[in-house]
Amino acid sequence: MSEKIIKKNITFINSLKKSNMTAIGAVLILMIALASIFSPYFLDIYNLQSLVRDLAFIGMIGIGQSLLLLIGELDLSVGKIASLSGIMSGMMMMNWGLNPYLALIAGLIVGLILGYTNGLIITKLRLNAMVATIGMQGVYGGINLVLTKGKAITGIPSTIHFLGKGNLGPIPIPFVFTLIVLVLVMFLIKKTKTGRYIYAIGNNKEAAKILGIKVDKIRGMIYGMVGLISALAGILYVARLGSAQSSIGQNWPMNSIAASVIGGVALTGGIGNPAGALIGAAIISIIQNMIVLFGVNVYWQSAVSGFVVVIAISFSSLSTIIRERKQRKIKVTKVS
Amino acid sequence: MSEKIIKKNITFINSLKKSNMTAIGAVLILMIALASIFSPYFLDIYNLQSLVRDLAFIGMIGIGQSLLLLIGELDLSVGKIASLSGIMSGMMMMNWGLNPYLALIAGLIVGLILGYTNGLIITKLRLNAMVATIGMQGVYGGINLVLTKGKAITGIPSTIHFLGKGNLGPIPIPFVFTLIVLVLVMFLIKKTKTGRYIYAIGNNKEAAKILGIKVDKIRGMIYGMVGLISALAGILYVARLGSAQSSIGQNWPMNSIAASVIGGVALTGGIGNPAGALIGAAIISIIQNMIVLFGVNVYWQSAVSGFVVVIAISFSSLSTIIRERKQRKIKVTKVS
Amino acid sequence: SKENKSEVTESSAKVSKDLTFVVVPKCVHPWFDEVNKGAQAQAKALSEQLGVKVTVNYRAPVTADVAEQNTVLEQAAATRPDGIALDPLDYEGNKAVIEEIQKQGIPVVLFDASAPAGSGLTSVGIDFTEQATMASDKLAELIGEEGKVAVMQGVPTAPNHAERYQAHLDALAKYPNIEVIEGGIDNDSVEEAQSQAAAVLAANPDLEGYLNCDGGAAGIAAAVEEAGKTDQVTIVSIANLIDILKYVKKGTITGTSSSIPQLQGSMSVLMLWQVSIGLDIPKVIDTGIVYIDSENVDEWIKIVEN
Amino acid sequence: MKVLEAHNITKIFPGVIALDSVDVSFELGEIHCIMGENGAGKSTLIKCLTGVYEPEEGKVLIHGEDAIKNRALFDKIAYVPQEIDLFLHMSVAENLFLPYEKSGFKGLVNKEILEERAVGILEKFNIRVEPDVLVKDISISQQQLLQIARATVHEEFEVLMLDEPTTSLTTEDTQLLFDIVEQIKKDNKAIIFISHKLEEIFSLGDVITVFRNGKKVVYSRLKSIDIPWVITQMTGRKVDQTQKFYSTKVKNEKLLEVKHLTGERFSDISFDLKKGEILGFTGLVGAGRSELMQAIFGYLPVYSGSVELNGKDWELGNTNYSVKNGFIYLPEERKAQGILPVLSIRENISVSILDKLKSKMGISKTMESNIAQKVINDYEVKTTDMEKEIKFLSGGNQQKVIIGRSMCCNPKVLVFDEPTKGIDVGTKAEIYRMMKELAEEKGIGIILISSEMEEIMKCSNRIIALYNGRKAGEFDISADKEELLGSIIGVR
Ligand SMILES: Nc1ncnc2c1ncn2[C@@H]1O[C@H](COP(=O)(O)OP(=O)(O)OP(=O)(O)O)[C@@H](O)[C@H]1O
Ligand SMILES: Nc1ncnc2c1ncn2[C@@H]1O[C@H](COP(=O)(O)OP(=O)(O)OP(=O)(O)O)[C@@H](O)[C@H]1O
Ligand SMILES: O[C@@H]1[C@@H](O)[C@@H](O)CO[C@H]1O
Ligand SMILES: [Mg+2]
Ligand SMILES: [Mg+2]
Repeated sequence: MSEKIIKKNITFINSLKKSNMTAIGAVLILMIALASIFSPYFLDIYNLQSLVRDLAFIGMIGIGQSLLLLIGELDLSVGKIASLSGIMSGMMMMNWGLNPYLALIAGLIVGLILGYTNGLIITKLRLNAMVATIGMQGVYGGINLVLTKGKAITGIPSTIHFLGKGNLGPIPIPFVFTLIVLVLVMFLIKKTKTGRYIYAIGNNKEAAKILGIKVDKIRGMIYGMVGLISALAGILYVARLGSAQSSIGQNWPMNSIAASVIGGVALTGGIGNPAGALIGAAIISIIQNMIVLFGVNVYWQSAVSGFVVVIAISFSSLSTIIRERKQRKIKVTKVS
Repeated sequence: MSEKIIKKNITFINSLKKSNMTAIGAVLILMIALASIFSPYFLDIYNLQSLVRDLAFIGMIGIGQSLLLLIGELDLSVGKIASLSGIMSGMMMMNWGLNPYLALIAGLIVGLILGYTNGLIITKLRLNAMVATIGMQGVYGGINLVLTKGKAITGIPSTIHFLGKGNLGPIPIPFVFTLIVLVLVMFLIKKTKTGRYIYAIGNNKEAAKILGIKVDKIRGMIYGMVGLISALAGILYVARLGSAQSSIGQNWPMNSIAASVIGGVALTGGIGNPAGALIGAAIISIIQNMIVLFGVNVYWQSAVSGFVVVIAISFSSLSTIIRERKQRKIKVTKVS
Repeated sequence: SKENKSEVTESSAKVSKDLTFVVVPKCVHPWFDEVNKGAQAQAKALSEQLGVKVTVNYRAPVTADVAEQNTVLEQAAATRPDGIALDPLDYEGNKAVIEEIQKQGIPVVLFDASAPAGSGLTSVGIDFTEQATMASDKLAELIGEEGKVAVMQGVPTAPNHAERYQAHLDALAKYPNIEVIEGGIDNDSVEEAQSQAAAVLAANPDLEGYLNCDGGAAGIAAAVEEAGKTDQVTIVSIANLIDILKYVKKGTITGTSSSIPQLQGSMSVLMLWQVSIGLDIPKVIDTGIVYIDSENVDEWIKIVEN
Repeated sequence: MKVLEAHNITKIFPGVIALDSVDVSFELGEIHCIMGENGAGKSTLIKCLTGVYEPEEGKVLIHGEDAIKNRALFDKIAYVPQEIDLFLHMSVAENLFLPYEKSGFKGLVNKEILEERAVGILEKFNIRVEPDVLVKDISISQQQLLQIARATVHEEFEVLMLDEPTTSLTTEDTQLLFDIVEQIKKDNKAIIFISHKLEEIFSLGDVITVFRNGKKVVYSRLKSIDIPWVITQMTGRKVDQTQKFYSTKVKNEKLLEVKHLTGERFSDISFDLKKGEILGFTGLVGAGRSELMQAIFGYLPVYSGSVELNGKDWELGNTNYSVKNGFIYLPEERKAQGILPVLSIRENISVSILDKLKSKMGISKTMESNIAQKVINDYEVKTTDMEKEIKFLSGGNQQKVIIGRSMCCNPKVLVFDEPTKGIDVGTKAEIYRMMKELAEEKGIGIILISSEMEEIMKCSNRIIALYNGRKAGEFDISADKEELLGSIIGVR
């Protein structure tokens, strides 16, 4: 009986599935191609390295953020968590003279706690994630100011600078961490029960509850993880600058969300995967890099990058729309 | 038998139904009380006026934003629309020597167009509102920089300053506009077909389509309205400052969303109403005012206001949680 | 600082009532924290010499938004202070509110900004053009008046940053063998400075000098270090934020042309006090510019760090 | 022996006692049917027995132990909710086995193994899709079956609860389900079966409990009773099951004419509809009836072909145009396409007729309330008041509201897609009478999509059968059942 229909259906779906990923992959390739054609410096190893180093950070946060998007939530305080964690671990090194590595780990724990706090507030008080984290962004940013008055914490021991500045072979170390995070996260969501529960929650919270999935526990856990990942980005940035800055991470929340969506993660939950966020991050970073390489007038910068973001997220839906159009044509011609 | 329980129960529910509004109304009253008790300056007419003038703007944007939240979408570019509209109408006055009032109206039209552009992009290209407007925020902000290089447009004819600085009796004129906007918007959503359709769309887009509602047309229209309202806030600000500034409105997107949610509008669509956004805006402004009046250390400012936002949105859900607790108790006592 | 004290004693007219002044910066930013330090010190000094309680309230908008700054101004005025020192985000935008406040009989002085003609306001601060020109000339000298120089912009909506940018361009124009290129824009953020500078360095392998207009120079320094071009690229920066000073000490940043925020703070308060006791005050108080390099960096690190 | 007992359960919702001190118990190896009018409290009872709701009063005992105190006991219960409640963007296989433990998957999740194990189960339940297809892409009927399969894969369940499992199943699939249920019964498990279809109850059940207004009315062995008796117990009145409802005033005037229409999942369909006629559409799962109608209505794309209404060309792809011109479609998927969940019953009704409610001061609330009240009365919607959010109505009562709503905007053509899905016997007759009346009095052309052969044959003047998106036959009132059944499974 309806085998045929369904077969058609599957191939249809798969092609669609791919098209989103491929579409965006194509964009990435295209941009790289353009960049290398129009700027002799793009493929310059140093440029690539600093580019990759930049995208390592947006990418890392994006991967974290996409986990939250998968359950239909988000965290706008990731940037502040990153800087506060960085500042704290900086203080522990400089003011308490803690061993740098211990201090870094402490910084990670701080991030974990801040993120988990968000999770607790949101799940226990049943708050809307977006507005709650707008609030917490203020709180964490504030604590940061209270601690530092906005001053940078300088003199971070050079022993740990390599974590931010160094390369493993040609690959910038922060990006190595990003890849590690990606692998772990992908394993989590593809292979572990918790990971699949994340999708289940994102698809249908109520049904997930009825199945006995500990929805709130998992939600809280993810917020914690995102805090941890943000903190990792934060401390790596400290190592990169050799100083802890309270001002870092301002654009990370929006960029991480944009990156995820560009990479095909739906804000409605349950759709897409963190690898996409990394591609999205790459696209965003390349835009920014090209803008400067091409010597785009500084006043045009935000206009251009904003525009490209819109283009980028349009691709997947455009491919759908176009396909629909095509279909219609084909069918019509076939009949008439 | 359990009649008693039912009675209790019903009253509970009703109290809850209102509670979202009353709860938050209560918070407002409470804050006003606290402020007037602890600061001799709070009730000072001059302070009240500057406070009200201030909240007029967040309130106005909040009312607009809540319309989008009602259909389950949002616009993060409202701030940039406001400043760009202001800048453009400023340019028309100063550079083209257009009649100030005409220029203001032109500014409104600019806002309408920018907002509607968002709407078109989002509906036609089927984009996610949040990320699309993150992008457009960059675009509009960029255009703004390109036009002004960031410099303010000064020397706005004093004939129109009263629109921003003046008072009608004791009431700051911008707030008068906010009230007018509120009345119109409330009429729209409570009394007109379109208004009902807005709720229908927010509840269930598919069902709305099947009911024959022109979903995308209405969505586009609302984005246009929100653009218009933002522009109004923008040009009133020009009048208030006597100069058109590119930097205004940075916090308006987040504040307007926070205000709406504090006021009981759900980000998921279909729930709440714009009047709430105004209450929410009032709360936010009063927090900021108290911070200054009480001489809260500047470094604590953002921490405090962030914290209060979280508290504020907690109220409605808290009332629910408490109710459930109570219910359980009833049950237990009944059983034992 | 000594010379203020002497001034004070000269004009120690009898005042009995306690005094409260408000300092309103552009935003919460470490640079202004230095201003505040100076202001608080001056208040302390005055209290001691006058035997009345002189308090300085430091009220900052969270973001550098004229709207927000005006609100802070108005509401600070509502607390009926004896004077307000303001770093206007954009004088034209603040004008209205400033006038309202003055109408209420609250004296206002500006700092970190030049008072526009006709405003009748006293401004405590420096000439940003002079500050930037000093940086440019120093850089030119350091690179032997030839080579490629990048200039990074700050916050485009901050007039003083824009003024510095223009001044850099004008100053460098004097040197025919210096090629000026766009050095990106950092919006006073170290992070943005870092990634923008990195790309600029990549696009200009032959870059020799870097100038900037705000407090973000640490980002440029970090990028230069990452590029391993500390020997090739000479940085002369603006402002005396601690992370900048550390790079100066390290040598990545050769020198920084800095105003003296601490002095701006103390002079602002002093002026407000003089007005409060009915003295006339000069229209312009130039708090001077220092060029900080390996010579004097240590003492400045001391000043800023405590 | 008793495996599950409810003692004196009372569940209260704002203004409603959904369950009023109910005592009921369930035996292993027995199929226990539960019947009652829409809103009688059946689903609520199930939800209390599965731990989804906590009753205000009473105990739930599993093997004599209080399950509300020791919730782990609820694992002994497998539950198929009334509304389809799956994870749409996840694969069929995963939907089958989530959350894995209960279905015997330890450790990491392995896609291959999941899908391998799924194949057999999908076979058994006649769900003809690959295990890696996303659930959103399979038909409602398939989703329904999947939901049932899902409940049964949970190991060591002892009670299986089915809340109206057959509402979107075709006769064929229903039979299949019954065989499976019988099998489960043989494995000495208890089955609770809720349905509004009396034939099913009598062909499957051992015992029956009837509810009315949240109270338990009777308990009996099915052997010793008959259909009319049950109906009387449920409704308190008699309902003639044999009555026919087709229109007796079919005008010889073409109202709608569809020519060679092709779209997603249906192709080259031609038919016409006369004024005052009730035209039945029958077919199997995914036969394409809904798509066909949704396409004509303008909700789904049409690739080729044409449609005429009253001889005038009909604009396709524009639902607004359709509604404006009197073509109304009642969706099959009530939850996804029908209700506006958090709006009141009043607003859910008025939304389609706001033009009529215009007064100088905008929409007149009084007029609005009157119409809403009329619908509530006419269709016996069971609710405390018209301000109740519609999502709080029982499934059947939601359906009544939606039907009432579309009746309000006196249409030319009305498409009912599975209109009596989950409607109780009494109300069913009501709806049939309504359709007949509309056709005869107002000359409205009615298209009735139904998977219930009885319903189709009772109400249709003509019957069109679809098979795999193609027209497989056309019959008149005199058509006999066998012939019909033949054509819908594609044999001629
Ligand atoms: N969550 C809820 N909130 C408020 N009232 C509810 C809720 N759920 C059910 N009710 C009410 O409780 C009563 C019983 O509903 P229930 O769903 O159990 O009926 P049912 O017997 O399953 O009806 P149907 O045959 O239509 O499914 C109805 O009056 C309904 O309106
Ligand atoms: N084979 C299929 N693949 C994907 N989606 C389907 C398929 N069959 C049906 N659907 C979707 O499920 C909805 C309802 O399921 P249903 O079984 O009623 O399909 P249908 O085509 O309407 O068949 P019926 O003739 O029973 O209405 C349809 O409207 C369609 O959107
Ligand atoms: O260098 C500038 C200072 O002049 C002041 O404007 C504060 O911001 C810093 O970046
Ligand atoms: Mg039910
Ligand atoms: Mg169907």
